[in-house]
Amino acid sequence: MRIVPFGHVLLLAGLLFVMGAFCAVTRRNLVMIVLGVEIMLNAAGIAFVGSALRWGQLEGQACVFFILAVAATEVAVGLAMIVFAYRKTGSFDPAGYNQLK
Amino acid sequence: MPMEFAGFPFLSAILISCLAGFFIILCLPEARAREIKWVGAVCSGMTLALAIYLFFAYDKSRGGLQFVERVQWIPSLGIQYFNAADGFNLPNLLLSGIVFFTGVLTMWELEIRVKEFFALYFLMVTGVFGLFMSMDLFFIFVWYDVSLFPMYPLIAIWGTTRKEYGAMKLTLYLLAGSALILPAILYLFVQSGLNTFDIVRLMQPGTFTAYQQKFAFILLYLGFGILAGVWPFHTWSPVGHVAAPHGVSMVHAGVLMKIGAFGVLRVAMFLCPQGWQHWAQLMALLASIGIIYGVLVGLRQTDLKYVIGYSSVSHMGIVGLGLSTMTVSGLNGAVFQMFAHGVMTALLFSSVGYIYDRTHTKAIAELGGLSRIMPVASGYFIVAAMAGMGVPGLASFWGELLVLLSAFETYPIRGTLAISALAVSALFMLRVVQKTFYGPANPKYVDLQDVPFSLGVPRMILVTVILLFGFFPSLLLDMIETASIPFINGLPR
Amino acid sequence: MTLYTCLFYVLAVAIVTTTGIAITQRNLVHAVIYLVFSFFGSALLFYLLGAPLLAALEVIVYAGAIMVLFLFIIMMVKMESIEERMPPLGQWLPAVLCGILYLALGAVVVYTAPGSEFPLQTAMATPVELGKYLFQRHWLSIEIVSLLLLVAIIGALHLGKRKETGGTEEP
Amino acid sequence: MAVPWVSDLTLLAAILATLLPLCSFLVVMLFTRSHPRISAGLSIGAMSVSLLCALFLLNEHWHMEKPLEYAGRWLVSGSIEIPFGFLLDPVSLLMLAVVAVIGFLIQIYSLGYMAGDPGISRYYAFMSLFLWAMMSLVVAPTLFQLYIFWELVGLSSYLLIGFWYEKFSASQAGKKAFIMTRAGDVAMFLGMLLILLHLGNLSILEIDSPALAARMSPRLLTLSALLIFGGIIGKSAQFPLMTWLPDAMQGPTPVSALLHSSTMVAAGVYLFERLFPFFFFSPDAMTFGLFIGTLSMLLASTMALVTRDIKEIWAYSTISQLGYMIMGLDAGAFFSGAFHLTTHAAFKALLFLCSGVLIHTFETNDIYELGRKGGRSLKVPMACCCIAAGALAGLPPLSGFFSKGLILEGLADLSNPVWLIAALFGAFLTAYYAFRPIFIILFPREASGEPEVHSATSTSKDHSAGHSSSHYWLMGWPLILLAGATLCLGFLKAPLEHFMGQTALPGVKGIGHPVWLLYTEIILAVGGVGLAWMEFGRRCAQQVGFVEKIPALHRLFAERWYLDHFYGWFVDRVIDRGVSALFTQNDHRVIDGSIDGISRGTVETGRLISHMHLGMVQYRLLAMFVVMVLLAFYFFF
Repeated sequence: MRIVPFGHVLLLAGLLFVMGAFCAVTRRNLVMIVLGVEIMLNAAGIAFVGSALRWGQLEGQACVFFILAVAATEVAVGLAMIVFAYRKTGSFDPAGYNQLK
Repeated sequence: MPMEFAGFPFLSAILISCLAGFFIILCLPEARAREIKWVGAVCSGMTLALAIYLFFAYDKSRGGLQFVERVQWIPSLGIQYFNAADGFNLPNLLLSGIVFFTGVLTMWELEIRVKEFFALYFLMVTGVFGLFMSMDLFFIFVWYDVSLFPMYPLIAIWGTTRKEYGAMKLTLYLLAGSALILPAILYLFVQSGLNTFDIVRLMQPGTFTAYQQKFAFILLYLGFGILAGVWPFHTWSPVGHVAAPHGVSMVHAGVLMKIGAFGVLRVAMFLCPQGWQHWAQLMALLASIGIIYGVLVGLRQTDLKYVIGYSSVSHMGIVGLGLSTMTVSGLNGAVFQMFAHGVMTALLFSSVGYIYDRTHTKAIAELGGLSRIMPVASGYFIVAAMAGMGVPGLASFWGELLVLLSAFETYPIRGTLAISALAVSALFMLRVVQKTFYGPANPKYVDLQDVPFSLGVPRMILVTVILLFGFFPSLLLDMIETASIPFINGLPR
Repeated sequence: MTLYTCLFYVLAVAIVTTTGIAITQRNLVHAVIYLVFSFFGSALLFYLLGAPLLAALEVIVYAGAIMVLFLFIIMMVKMESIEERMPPLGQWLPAVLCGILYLALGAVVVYTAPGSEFPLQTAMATPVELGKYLFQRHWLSIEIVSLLLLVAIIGALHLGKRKETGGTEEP
Repeated sequence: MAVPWVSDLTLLAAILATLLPLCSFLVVMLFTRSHPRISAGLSIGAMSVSLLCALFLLNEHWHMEKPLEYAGRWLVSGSIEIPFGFLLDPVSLLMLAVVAVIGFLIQIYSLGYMAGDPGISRYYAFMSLFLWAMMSLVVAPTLFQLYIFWELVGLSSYLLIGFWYEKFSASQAGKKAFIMTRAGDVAMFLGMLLILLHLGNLSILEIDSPALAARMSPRLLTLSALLIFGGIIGKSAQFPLMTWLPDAMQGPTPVSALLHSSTMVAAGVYLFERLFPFFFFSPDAMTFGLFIGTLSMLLASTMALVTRDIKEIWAYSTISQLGYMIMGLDAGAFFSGAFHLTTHAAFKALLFLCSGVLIHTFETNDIYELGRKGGRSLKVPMACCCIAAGALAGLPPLSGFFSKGLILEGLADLSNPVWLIAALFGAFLTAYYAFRPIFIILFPREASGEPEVHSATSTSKDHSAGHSSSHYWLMGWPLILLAGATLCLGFLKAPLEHFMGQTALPGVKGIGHPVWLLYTEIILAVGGVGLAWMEFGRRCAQQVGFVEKIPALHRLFAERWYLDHFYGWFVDRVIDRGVSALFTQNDHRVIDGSIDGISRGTVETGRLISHMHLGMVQYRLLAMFVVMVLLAFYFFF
């Protein structure tokens, strides 16, 4: 049974990726930045799953598995750092973090 | 290390006496200002004596490079310590010696931070001497920067009017120049394929194609030209001269600007003669604009040192015009004018320095009638101003004469333009002389002393040099000709 | 046009819509909730594309654990009440431009690439197969990832520790 | 370089004559500045030796077949060779003698005139410099050497005119003189280069030979002649560069005497004499010169009609007499110009020296006031002054009559009568303005409605009376000698003509002698003197000249035909506030502006970039994103 052409899956993944990137780049809130990163990771996952089906290889799905693990790690550490930074500066605005400057 | 020395290394001795002065001064304690000045005088006197010796010991009948000193330094990159004297750099070495020595004597009355001043001063002059005598591109670049970077603290610390601005402007301009020179030098190094920075080897005909020469020449011309005050890259020079302390202004206008012109000659013209021929029209245009522009802008200045600064722009334009003519006389005139202008400007700054130290002003409107109060100091200035107008009997007349003559031959219209600047330059110099030295004496300054004999020594030396070479130009011209005739004859047609 | 095709497009629209709403929401809690829906959509898409194990993991890890963690943090520091500044023009304009460029580029590449019209056929990799595959081929990576998770836990603990009190136990 | 030449007595004399003043200049400047007596003695001693040498040379070579030329190498640069040497021929020998005589007399005179001045050493030093420059100019064998000393003459006259530098007008006048002559020099320099390019050297004898005309096209020849004539215009104060000369009287009077008679302004005419054959080859340049000479002669005469300053009157008369010389030379009458130059040197020096005595005694320049204070009481100067004025007016049998007559004869030979008529009209005016001040001083009118300011005149009179008696005869003797010269020089016309004609100069015409011209000249001169007598001399005269009765004309003449206004406007508005201001603005705004703009741009860029380094994660993300997109483009295209 045919589903869709492979290109459409890639387009969907690309669109999601751009949305995630947009979110990460423009939102003035650390949580939203991490959220954007999550969206981007998810987009990558979709592309991988699509490719796995395209070539009938399990390799793609294996990659998604690892991506999930990394995403979980990243969120755990990232959110901990956000909390830490919040305690230091009292703000979630990334523009406020310029103590290194 | 393979070495080659033709007899006692006199050229290195000059550098060593400069550096020795530098280190001795560094070792002396700050409080012993008197000793520091004496060390300065002795070391600079030694360089002058060596320069005079070289000038007269040079065998004019043989010509070519003499007093060669060559040590391989980094063979893998073809860098060598290679000094030599020829008809082009000996006048400049002599000039540097004279200006250096008189500059030290002019700063005899300095009282603040004497040690640092003289240390930096010596460092700067080391670079100047090194550049004039070096025949290795790499060392030329190194010496160029050595002579430049002490300028910034020298002006910014001991300067006067808008000193930070002047120092910054000067340094940035000149570093921009060196940013043009370095790529050009590296370009030539790479393109030659000889793996050497040796000018003598690189200047063999056929080393570079015409295109390469054109490209490298314009970079080198602009890079060194900035230092030579080529219009329109001249604005650093009046500002810098005004801001600098007098001794530094002397070296700066007297010698440092010559480095630029000398660099154009030694590096750009020697290595890229075809590029030179290609760009000569442009050089002549810029130079003749600079000549007339300098005097016209100088006409409106109200600060004594600005006036001198703009006259330097004009006179260096004459040097540039001479370099662009591609004739023996033009080259002779250019080198002669380098020498004459150096001595003349040094005298101007030296006498202004004396006047400024007494009156604490450089504004022409506030001075006036100084001839009555200090006739000798005024006399020095007036002699230098006369030299600046190109009065016969004073050194710069010959330089101007030869340059204008050959410029008129090569570029009639631009030559005419430059010659007509003679009238304006008279107007401009006489105006300054009249407003500063003539008229009733300003009562504010009536009690000031004239130059005592001891302080007059440097100025007297300069006046003597101006008169000597004014009456006997052959002394210098015969020397220059040993280099210029083979150079012009060796040009590819 | 099969049922699967319809399903794919419906899911795609749902994912894009919810994600779009999520990234533009000013209220963080709402944003996270919308994103949970987006991830549910992704999970269904995974299932459609023949990865049931991953679909399950997506729901459990992404929609479940990660998003809940977000909610937890947001509520813990009472972030809903914080006013978020609008990003400056110099920030979002390049982002939009780049995004558009990137999409355009992607579209061009996808449509000019030779294999893009390749129709995907339905297939299914059972969890058992995937599990076997993972542990046969990628056992070392699994170990490394587990180590990474461990490090992350310790790191999060360390970061979350309050200096003055000597630290509280953080989940 | 003189060693092998010493045996030659002629050369030794020439070297001594030209070099001694230089030595005295250097010695005075360097060593004896603070000892005025020694300085004066040195300077006069050097000058007297020069004088002897010059006279010896003139005597030795009274009969010469061809010019003597000595040259040593001075400077060689490529193809350009500048020798240094001497050219001794009748033209230079005569001029050398004239310069030496007048210079010597004036130096003696200065002993009295400058007594008590604090700058007397400087004065004598500059005088020596001046005479050295002029004498070396006279004997120069090449145009190069001539140009060098030409410049030095300009320089030293600048120094001497501005000698009393505390007076603003003096320093201003010196500056003006230098710059106006420099403007002419620029033209001359160009002309010189033009010749050099075609001839290969600048030897005067070669320029004068017909060979040059063969090498240059007629147009170039005319162009270079005109350019060199520009130098003459500047130096000899011809139209339009004439206004510096009247101002130059701000210097001490002996300086003016020297300047007006035999050195500075004479240098211009001398150059013309020197290059006479060269000019002769280009008829257009000759006509142009004739025009300029006539114009200057007439303009200066009109200016002299109205001024009240005695030195200014003589200054204008110098311009007009120089105009005569140039007319004579341009008419092709070589000897007339040279002869008039010689006689003029004598009587003009005399005029100035006499006025110098008057000014020195009465401390005023105004002719009316001089008369009122008793100028007639100084018998010797007034008598000499009358003789000189008579020579100036061209009254027989004084020298001026003969030389001016020669010029008129030369002009009469021309086909166009306009020049002759103009010259005759000028002769009439000359006689009139020469005797106007004489009559005013001799026959003063008491309080003729002139509101004069008698400020501090009585005290200054006492002051001058204190030392005048001892110095009076020091000043008197040169006057008497010069008056004698003025009286007899006219009768030396024939021997001098023979002397000058010895070395054959091309282009000298045989001059006819129409008798009616002689009578016309005498009648006009006497008429001019008579008109002056009618208006100023006789008992019931108003002492108001005919020009002064026409206010507009008077104003025009008194303002020097507004030439100075034009120059003032030109220098002030066009050069200073026009071009110069424009360039200065360009320097500040455009060049500095763009440089500062670049630096400001750099700083601004740095600030912009520093935004990215705020430690703001999002900018880095953005940058990564952008780079990624660009990389994608790079890889796919």
